[in-house]
Amino acid sequence: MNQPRPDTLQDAPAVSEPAVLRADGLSKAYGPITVLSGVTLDIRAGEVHAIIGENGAGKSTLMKMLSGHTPPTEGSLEMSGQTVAFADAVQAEDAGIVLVHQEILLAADLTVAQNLFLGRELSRGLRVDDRAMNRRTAEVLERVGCVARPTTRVGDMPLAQRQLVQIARALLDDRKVVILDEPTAMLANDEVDALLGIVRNLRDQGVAVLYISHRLEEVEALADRVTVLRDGEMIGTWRAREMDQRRMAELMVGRELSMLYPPKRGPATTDPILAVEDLSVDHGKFVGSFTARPGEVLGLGGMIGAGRTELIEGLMGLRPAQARAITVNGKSITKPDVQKMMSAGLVYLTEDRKGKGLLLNEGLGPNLTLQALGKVNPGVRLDRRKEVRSVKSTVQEYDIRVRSLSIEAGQLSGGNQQKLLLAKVMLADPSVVIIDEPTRGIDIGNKSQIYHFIDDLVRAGKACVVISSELPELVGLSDRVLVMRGGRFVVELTGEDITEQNVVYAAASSGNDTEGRKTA
Amino acid sequence: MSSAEIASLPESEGFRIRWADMAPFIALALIVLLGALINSNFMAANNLMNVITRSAFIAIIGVGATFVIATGGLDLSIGSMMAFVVGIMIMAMNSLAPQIGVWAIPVGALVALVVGSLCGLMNGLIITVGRIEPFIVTLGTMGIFRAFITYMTDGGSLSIDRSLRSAYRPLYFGDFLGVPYPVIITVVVALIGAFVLYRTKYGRRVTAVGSNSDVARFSGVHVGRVRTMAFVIQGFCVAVAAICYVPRLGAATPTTGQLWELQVITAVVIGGTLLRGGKAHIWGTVAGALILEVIANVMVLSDMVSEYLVAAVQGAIIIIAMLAHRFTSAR
Amino acid sequence: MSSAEIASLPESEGFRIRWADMAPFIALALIVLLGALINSNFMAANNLMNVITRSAFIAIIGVGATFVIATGGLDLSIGSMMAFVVGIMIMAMNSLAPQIGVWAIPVGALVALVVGSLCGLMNGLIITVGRIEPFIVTLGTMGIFRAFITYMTDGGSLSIDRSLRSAYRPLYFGDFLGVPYPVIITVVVALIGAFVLYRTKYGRRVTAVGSNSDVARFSGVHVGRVRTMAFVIQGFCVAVAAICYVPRLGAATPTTGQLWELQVITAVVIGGTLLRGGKAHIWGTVAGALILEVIANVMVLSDMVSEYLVAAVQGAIIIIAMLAHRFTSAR
Amino acid sequence: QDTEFTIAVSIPAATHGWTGGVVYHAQEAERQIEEAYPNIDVIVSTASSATAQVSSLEDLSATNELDALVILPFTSEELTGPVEQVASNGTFITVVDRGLADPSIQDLYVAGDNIAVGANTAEWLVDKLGGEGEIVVLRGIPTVIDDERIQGFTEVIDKSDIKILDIQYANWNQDEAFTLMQDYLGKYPNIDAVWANDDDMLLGVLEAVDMAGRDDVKYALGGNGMKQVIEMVMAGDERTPISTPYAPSMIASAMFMTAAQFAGQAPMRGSFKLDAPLITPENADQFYFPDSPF
Ligand SMILES: Nc1ncnc2c1ncn2[C@@H]1O[C@H](COP(=O)(O)OP(=O)(O)OP(=O)(O)O)[C@@H](O)[C@H]1O
Ligand SMILES: Nc1ncnc2c1ncn2[C@@H]1O[C@H](COP(=O)(O)OP(=O)(O)OP(=O)(O)O)[C@@H](O)[C@H]1O
Ligand SMILES: [Mg+2]
Ligand SMILES: [Mg+2]
Repeated sequence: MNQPRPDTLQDAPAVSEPAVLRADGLSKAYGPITVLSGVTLDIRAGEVHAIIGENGAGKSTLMKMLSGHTPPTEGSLEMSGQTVAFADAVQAEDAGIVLVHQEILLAADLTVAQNLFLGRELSRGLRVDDRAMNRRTAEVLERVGCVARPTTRVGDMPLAQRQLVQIARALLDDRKVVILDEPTAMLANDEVDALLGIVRNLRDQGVAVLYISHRLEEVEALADRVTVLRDGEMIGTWRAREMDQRRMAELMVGRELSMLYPPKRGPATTDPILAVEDLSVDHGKFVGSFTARPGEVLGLGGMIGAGRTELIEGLMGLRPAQARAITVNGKSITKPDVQKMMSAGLVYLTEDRKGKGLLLNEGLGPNLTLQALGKVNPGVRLDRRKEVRSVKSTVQEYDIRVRSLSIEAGQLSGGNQQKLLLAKVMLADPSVVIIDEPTRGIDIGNKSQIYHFIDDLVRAGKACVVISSELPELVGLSDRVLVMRGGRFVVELTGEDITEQNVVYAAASSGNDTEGRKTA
Repeated sequence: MSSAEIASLPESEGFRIRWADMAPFIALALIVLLGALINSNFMAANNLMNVITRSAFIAIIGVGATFVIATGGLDLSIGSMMAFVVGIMIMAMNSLAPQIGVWAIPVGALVALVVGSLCGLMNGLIITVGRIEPFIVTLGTMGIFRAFITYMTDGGSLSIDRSLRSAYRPLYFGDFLGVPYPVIITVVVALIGAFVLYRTKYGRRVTAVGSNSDVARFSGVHVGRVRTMAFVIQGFCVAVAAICYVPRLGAATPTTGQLWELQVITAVVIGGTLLRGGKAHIWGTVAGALILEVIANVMVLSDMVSEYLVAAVQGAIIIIAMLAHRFTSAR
Repeated sequence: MSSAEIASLPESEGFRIRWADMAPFIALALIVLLGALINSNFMAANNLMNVITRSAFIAIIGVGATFVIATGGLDLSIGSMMAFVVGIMIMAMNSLAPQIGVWAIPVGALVALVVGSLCGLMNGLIITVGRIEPFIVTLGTMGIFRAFITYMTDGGSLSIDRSLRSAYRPLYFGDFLGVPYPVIITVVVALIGAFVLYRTKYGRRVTAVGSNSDVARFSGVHVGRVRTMAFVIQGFCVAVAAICYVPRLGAATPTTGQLWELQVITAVVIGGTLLRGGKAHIWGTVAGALILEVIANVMVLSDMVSEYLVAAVQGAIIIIAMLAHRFTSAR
Repeated sequence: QDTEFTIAVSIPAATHGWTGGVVYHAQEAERQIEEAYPNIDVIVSTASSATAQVSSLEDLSATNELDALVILPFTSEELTGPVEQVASNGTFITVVDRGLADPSIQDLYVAGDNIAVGANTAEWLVDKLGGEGEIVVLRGIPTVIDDERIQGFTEVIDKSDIKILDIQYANWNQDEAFTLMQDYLGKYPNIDAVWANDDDMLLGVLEAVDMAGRDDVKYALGGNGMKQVIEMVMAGDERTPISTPYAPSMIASAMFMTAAQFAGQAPMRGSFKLDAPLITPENADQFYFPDSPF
């Protein structure tokens, strides 16, 4: 049976390419909890098919079923008319279907090339052919715009580069179906552009691409068709040119969206609550001075790899660092130390929620209260009832979509993990919050919620520092922006000057501050 | 999601998890059943009481080991540390006995607790400050403690003063309402251990550190301090075991506590605590200690195996018990 | 980032890693220096040759253990397995000697290799098929092998036939161009080990499994098979060590190979292999084995420490060596 | 004045009571010999296993001109070759306790008699029990010493009507002996006597019997002549009226005899077999060394 099938909605095209992959009534349940029900989908060669939906809608689950990572509880798959059942991801890959996970799944101790070729190493006789693998790896890395070397250990690379390595791995062989689950969540503009180019390229070569993203402008720019999921149900499939971002958002959320960014507060004139003077991290690799004032959002911009994360981790005492002076809330500290910083009222929300943010095997309660353990429990004893109460109120306040409160953090959808992480950090009731990539993996509806949340915080007299690689977010949110390049701040932008162009220009240009970090 | 929906979210899916936690107790029950079938003497109150009392040492030390292992550590020095603490305690008691009589016993016990905790502190500090694998550090201190006790006993034995013996004896051989003191002490230690592990902030941090130390660090947990403290708890538990141990034989020898570390770690792992850290079952450890002691007892009571092969059958039973509860609890 | 910057990027990183890899060799050099200072006889060619030759056993078994540990496993049964293999080998040789004379030696060696590999296979299968912690399984098989050798020797000892002794002796005591055979065998085993680990698909997968078994599984690596194979390699290496061991002592007893597992694991860890898996250093393991043997040798040569305290000083030296190379290589 | 002599002493490490005594006496003898003869240097080296003992032999002979070697071998078979190697350099060899597989290697042999330890105890027991009864036995660590004692014991017992109910390893460890005895007592309603093969284990056994309050156990015997047990014998204990000497001080005797070679006295060669007579209340004070740790 190789005949084309009509789409589920009337406004879909009547005839098109034949389906390379067809899902028929796929459902997934974990124990008594159904997370996805009755999804029927056609995936066609030479087409970019976007899947959109709120956090926890079931997008990743669906993709895992299509690529053999999880078996469906109900329903079946067909490839070119033949019913197939994949026992595991390897079989699916052999059949030409590959999934790039939303979360990083790489062996940290292996090099880039070793990860790329894991399980299918090239060899000459008994010997693995490292030279050939490194060469091929370098080619694919260049194709995806990753600057890493094939021989770098993956564990030593920044997250963004790891994400590119994952994508590179998927592109190593010729595929029929490439599934990208939020590939751009960790990438900044340049890399995103490069990736979009790659996706178009794949499509032109007749590959079917399934694309998940919460950045609707990407979907609009890229997709041929769009499928919307909501609460584990399939709402329908549309031709992309019949849709705009607004429509997509409405279909996802099921209601009209309010304004994305809250109005700006204007430059603050209060005394700084956080003042950092000559902070030097990793023995001078990353250096910076800055201040944050109550009532303002300070944005930190820069290209991926500029070193913003490292600088802040140093400030928190999570990396070797030294400063001339750091003043938080009137307390002065020279040798950063994470406990001192936190008790002074400074908290940091990591960009690496899986590796450094959440205990994936623990429940919601232990994760939520870990950082604020002392605040939640004044005595030695754990107040478990209070913990359950705060879990419940958090789930409500941050709109964490869970179907059971006894779920483990690792079983939450990516976006919901991010919300839990945000809640965890906020529970400590900080006066200065530093958030690294606040909306990574968050759907459009919740994004504005988080922006408003930050706005409330700042209006309540707290200070917020936001590191973001998403330019619209940085520009839309910040009252002041510091741009970092090569481990140093190069420009401060305020008011009208905060524009995407200015940030990009400062981040990329090699102005007078040319001392590259690693050159010398 | 509305608040009504949240309120109605199922909360105790915990039931399935608790079922898996039962595994060591089921294994224990099976082995007890086996024992009863093999030898009618096994179920004699006397025999059971002996076995339970004997398992106190491994269980008490195991409670400490559960903390260490839950943080992702490992302590190979416990057997030797126990011998060392016993030695110090006996020396302290003997030297005090002439002046303060039986009061030497509580003072000696106090000395033991302090020395045990300090030994643990030393292990913990070398590991966390020096950032060396616990395996290596505690293997080293294992040799050190063992050498010290050999030195203290001149290779022979170091006995407690006769004058203290009869006053101290009941702590092992006596009972309260029919329950032997070592059993009571074990239960108290396990209760306190369970309280600390499951109901206090510190316990929460122990599992957090064991399950992902980076996350713990980023959440402001003093990872090193939590780890070190676990070793101190371990040392303290060793000292408690030592206090129960001395009245039994009244002496320290260079073989005291030999290979107990392997038994203790086995008890902890059989009890359901993961060796890689992050998950801890105090009561499972106690069950694990009982399992080991019952297996050894059943081996002696049964007449079926050559004395040479006892170790083989013991090893096999442990593996089979683990396999059995893996395959029953997996489905 | 411009391409000029890219070109100048990591380069130096590889260097730093290699520097850290040197740590065990630096520690070895330090301890050798210490030995030379303490006793002038230490550097005698004769003494050094003895020490190096002797470290062959731990080094050869350590090569296998490096594989097991790199996959994230642990094998506590190696010492007993070694005794068991020695026992089987001697029995095989003795029973064949009357018929085939000295040919019994190669045949016996072959038997040893097969039996060793099968023992490893058994460990591996129980662990991977039964999904039980390697610690528990190999602790169980440790008891089993130990019991078997006790049974085979009737609690006494099992000696190789006198007629074979002189023909077999040179394998330990002889040399080729001045290099003792055990050293040659160690180098060959380590070379093969390094080749398999670093240059073959299988070796790649070993570290992948140890680093992140989920990722390995998704990538189509048969995780269980890789793990099992590592235990088989371990068994094979134990057999090779057994073949070198018999000509030295000529007998198996119930105490043969006792506690070797601890020495082997220590050598592997000192050598820079992580106990959690994912990283393996064959040559580091060899250096680790040498370090342990040199320390023991220095202890025998120096007359400074009371006999009772030898173990303490050994333990302390290991810890201090690790601390030293941590603090020198950390900066 | 004279030439310097070096005597190496290789003994097992102090892992349990008896070997602890050996180490103690060796160290004492070292001190005394070095004091008495300034031109003799004694090197004592302990080893925790047969392999380690072979290693230490290699080390000692590679780095010293050994004039004499006093060795208490871990096992006979395993040490024969290595000692032969040392002897081939012209070193005077004194073997203590266990003989080597090839007796021609040794110049001097100071032998304990482990078989006699077992046999003498058994004979006493057969006599006291009137040739019949039920007994249990605790073994040590599976080694030659243990094997020989058990062999000597069972050979005698087998000739009587005494029944050995059970025999298990307790590894020369007090704790394990206590545990094992508790289990024996639970298993057998009547036990006439128990033999623990070593006094260290005997202490554990006595504790278990006392705790169970069993008076069917008429005799509880050990061996080795441990200080505490000899005190009991001297005090005329009813349950433990005898012990068997297997004095760890034999190492000291061997060392003195060897030193005598080089101190100019008459050469000492040949075999000296130490008896294993019963220690009874009458002769116990001859076997009592209050300062020894053992
Ligand atoms: N192993 C599991 N056990 C229980 N529930 C699970 C498990 N894995 C996922 N879920 C649930 O399935 C639902 C769908 O998750 P999924 O990851 O597919 O969402 P998503 O659409 O990808 O969301 P996001 O945009 O946040 O990534 C979530 O409610 C999640 O909690
Ligand atoms: N182990 C490493 N080896 C090589 N380079 C590294 C390593 N760790 C970090 N870097 C470099 O450090 C810089 C900072 O990395 P990172 O991407 O975290 O910075 P960032 O400015 O926070 O970017 P992002 O926008 O992703 O937050 C990058 O140039 C990265 O390549
Ligand atoms: Mg998802
Ligand atoms: Mg970053």
